[in-house]
Amino acid sequence: MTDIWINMGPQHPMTHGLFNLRIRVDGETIVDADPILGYLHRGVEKLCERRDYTQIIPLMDRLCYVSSLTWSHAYCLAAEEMMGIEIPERAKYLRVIALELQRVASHLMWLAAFGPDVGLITALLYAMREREYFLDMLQLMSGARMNQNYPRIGGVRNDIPPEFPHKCLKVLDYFDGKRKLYRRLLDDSAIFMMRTEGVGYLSKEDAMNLGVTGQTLRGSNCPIDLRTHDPYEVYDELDWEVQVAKEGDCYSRYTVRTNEMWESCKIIRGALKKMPKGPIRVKPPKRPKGQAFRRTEDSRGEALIYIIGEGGESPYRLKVRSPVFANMRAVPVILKGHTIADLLVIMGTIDVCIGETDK
Amino acid sequence: MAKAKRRSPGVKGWVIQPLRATFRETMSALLKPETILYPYESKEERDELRKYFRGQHRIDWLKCIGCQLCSRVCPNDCITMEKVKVGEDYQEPSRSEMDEKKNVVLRPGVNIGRCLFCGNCSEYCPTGAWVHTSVVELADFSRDALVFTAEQLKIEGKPTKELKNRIEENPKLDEETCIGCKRCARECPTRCIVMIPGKKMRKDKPIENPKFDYSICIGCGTCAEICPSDSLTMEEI
Amino acid sequence: MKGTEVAEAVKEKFKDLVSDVSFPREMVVRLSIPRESIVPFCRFLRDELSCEHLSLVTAVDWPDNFECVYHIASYLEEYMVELHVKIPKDDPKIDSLSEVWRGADFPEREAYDMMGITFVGHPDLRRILLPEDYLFFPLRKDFKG
Amino acid sequence: MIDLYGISYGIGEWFMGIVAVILDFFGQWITPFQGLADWLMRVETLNLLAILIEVMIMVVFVSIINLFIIMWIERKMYGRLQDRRGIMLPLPFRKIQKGTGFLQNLADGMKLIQKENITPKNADKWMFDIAPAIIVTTSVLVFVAIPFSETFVVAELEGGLIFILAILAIAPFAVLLAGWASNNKYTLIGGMRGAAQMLAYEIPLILATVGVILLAGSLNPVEIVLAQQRTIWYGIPLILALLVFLVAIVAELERLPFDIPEAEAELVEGWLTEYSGMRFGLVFVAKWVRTYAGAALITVLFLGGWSGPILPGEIWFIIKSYIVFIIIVWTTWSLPRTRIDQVLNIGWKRLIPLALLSIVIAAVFKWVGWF
Repeated sequence: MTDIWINMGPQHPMTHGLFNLRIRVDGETIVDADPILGYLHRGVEKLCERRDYTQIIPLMDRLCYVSSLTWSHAYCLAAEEMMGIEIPERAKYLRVIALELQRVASHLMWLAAFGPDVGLITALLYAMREREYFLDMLQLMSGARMNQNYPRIGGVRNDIPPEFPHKCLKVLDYFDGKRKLYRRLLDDSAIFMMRTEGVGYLSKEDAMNLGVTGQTLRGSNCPIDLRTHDPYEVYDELDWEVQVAKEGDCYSRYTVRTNEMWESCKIIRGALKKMPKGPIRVKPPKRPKGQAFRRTEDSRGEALIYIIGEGGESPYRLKVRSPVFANMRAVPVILKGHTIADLLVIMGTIDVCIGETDK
Repeated sequence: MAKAKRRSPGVKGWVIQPLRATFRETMSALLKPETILYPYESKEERDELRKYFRGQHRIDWLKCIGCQLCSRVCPNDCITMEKVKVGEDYQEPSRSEMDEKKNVVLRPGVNIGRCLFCGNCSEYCPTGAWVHTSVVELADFSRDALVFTAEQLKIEGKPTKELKNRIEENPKLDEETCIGCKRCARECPTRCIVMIPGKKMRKDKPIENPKFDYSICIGCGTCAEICPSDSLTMEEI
Repeated sequence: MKGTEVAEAVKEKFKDLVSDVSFPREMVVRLSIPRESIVPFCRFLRDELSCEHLSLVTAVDWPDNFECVYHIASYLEEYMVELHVKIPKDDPKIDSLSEVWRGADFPEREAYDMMGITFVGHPDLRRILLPEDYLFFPLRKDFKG
Repeated sequence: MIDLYGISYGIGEWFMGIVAVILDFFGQWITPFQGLADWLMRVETLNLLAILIEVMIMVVFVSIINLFIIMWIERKMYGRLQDRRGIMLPLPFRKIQKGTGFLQNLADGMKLIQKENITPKNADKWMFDIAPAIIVTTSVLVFVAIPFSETFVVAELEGGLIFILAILAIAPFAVLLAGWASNNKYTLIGGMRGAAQMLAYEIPLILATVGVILLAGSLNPVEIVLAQQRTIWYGIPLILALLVFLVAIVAELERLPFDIPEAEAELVEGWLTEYSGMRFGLVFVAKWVRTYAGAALITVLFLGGWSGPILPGEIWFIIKSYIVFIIIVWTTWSLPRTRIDQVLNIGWKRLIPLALLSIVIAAVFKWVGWF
């Protein structure tokens, strides 16, 4: 068979979102790949130049609908840096709890998408079931299930209801109880290991040079988690560990992601225990001037928001660094030499979210 | 390629372990599946959570002062202010409404079709008139049915005198350009403006300048917007 | 290594080329260099100062010139360099960094797509988010819907 | 036990008797009708009629009653397996949408019939149309030789097992045909994969049955079951062959974990991508028929067919085959999908040696004289 180009997308079960991965195949082996992005481009950066600082927060939520809170938080963090304000201690803890709940929910959504990728539709239903409980907790916290609009420049929107800690711990206990299920269903399954082990190898040097971040980088034996590397909020005060795997294949990325969920549960428990009382919000200055950037560990990698204010109602320029956009550069490198069936597993472990990629 | 020593799934991993996992779930699901029959059944735990949900809005007409702040902070411009006629017991509307048409107040209506339920309206409301209910079943067959008028969103609670300036801005006067037209004092929803004679003279009479009572100003910016000579600017407290 | 030490190391090597040095945070150094020396400068950062990670390439449209802002991070030493490069409006060209960091590929394509800055030496400079036949550069300030 | 042939013959005789009486009545005036009536009542004619009725009963039983039951079992079961409720379509005109969902498959079929049958512009039209027909006919044809009991069988062939395996082996050709004729990259890859996989698994499938044939000393499925009744279910001594056969039949049926020809995540719907409407529905249904055929085959070869106490043989057969079917469904929804090269590895490198080993074991048993 001669080489043929196949369009995997924009409407294809492999693409979790709207993008087109053109692959050139020789038989079943991928020779070349070219991701074509932009089907979901909404011009977020341009929209930000027309909106005032408060109205950008719900807009940032919509960058990634699976992990929306991390994005609005990244924006708030950058804006606070630019305005030079320090938020109260309790707000920091609240943010950490919300962020970690969101991270677990996002990872569960990834697991739900990854299951069908390797052909296990049952995992989708199980992961979605667990995710509902975490969305419940986010709803209890902020009032909305998906686009929470919870962080504010200078704090958070509202305090948690009094029954929150109790209910949250209940959910975490429930989730811990399900750990065995996932281990049996995925980690202990020989076919799952066959599909993921040794597939999609990315070396540490390549990963760093390609600008890959997040779980993909940590799966390649590079223990960079911005929560400890460039600490924000109160992550350095809590007791948890950065998850790393050495091999750089799909199974490493899978283990990093799943272990991060349990680590996040640990962070939430610690934060609930240590959370002080006090105010949750300070007043941000109006019409700030200056420029700042902050990077945070998004659910998928390094999110960097670079914001320039020129003393107006709205920022002069706001730039979003999307982790998946950068990771997408590594896709052709990883894919080379693999088969079409491996493509799914590789794209699955990279955890594509087109909302943030196309901005 | 780096081949590390990993825990091998072994013979059990071929089918037994996954089958065990799913078997347990099947057994627990046989009697009580996780899913519910949505319109007929509901889960108690979820129902408890719904009281914190940011669903459809309701506006407490007795608390609302018609300041239009909600429509100003709304990211999607889905709030429109409507003039409605009300009874005597309503909190006083702004002076301009009182002068021209008796008992006419401004109350917000919401186009749910554009609303993104961000909650900015209830957050910035100076009197807490905006309330979120847990109603989420708002889908309809036509777009017109999604436009809720002020009357449809009306509830009547307790009136309040408490005002909070959540915008954290106050108007500031440039006396040089003020022409003393009194429009700001008329339009102010909280009546925090009184007109006092200023320094500048016109036809041997002092021009009346606005004086602000910042303790009850809510920073809505109506005065700055309405000013014909642009002599009012909103400044941070 | 702190931001100040990085600034000293850079100044020692590039002397007058480095200007506007400031430190927004302890571990962050902000500086600007002329656009001709971008590639040797970045190669120095990568090889000598262990800046393995190019995080972001931003193009900013200032009233009288364009500006490219590079956020470069070091994984080993935990510091970041924010590099400002001014580009004149009538000749929006700059050397591409894709040979220093392969990860610069996509952000540079995006900067070209949105702001119309040509990256000389880029292996595959096409539009990335917008359609191939799009006529405008939408993030420029003179672009009106 | 139900004597399928006897019943069919009885129905035919009764029906033809009525016809013959009527013809005889008219024969008073039109003499040739008397000869026709005589011909109709002859044994040969009645035999032919009985066979036709037999086939019809089998088709109705297998492809309507049985099919609906197994589809319902599968969909309901994997619903519960995934912590869902599964299909819930109620009987028509019920107000509350809560029921067992037994008619859901019928509703789906009716929906598919209403859909347009789209043929791609550049497809090879004849082959494109013929491929589903081949798959459906071969799937139903398997049941000609499968005995539900000693007498409930359409054709008791001496080489029945060979016939079944041969019929099952036609499907890869149709899959390749469908994939190629659709003129689509996904279907082409799917068809190629399907052909490669089915060829690979045909061999262990046949080799696994050799042990059974050795022990039973016959290729006739009825004889095989009778031999098992005399000695022991062959699933017990030939457990290895049973496992190989189970794995091979799952691969043959294109079910997870071996559903790579139509891996929906990578190849959209594999070789089925271009099919729509009832053509798709037929192929879809044929897969269930084939799955049931696989379960029935395992029952016949390894689980003693219709043998069992108290209940009639047909009931036992159906119970056993449903249990096998449930096990297949259970594995289907608990395992991830394998890759094409791994599938072929398992087929060629693992299953064939194991199948050969099982033949050796069977030969030893035979040699020792236990069977």
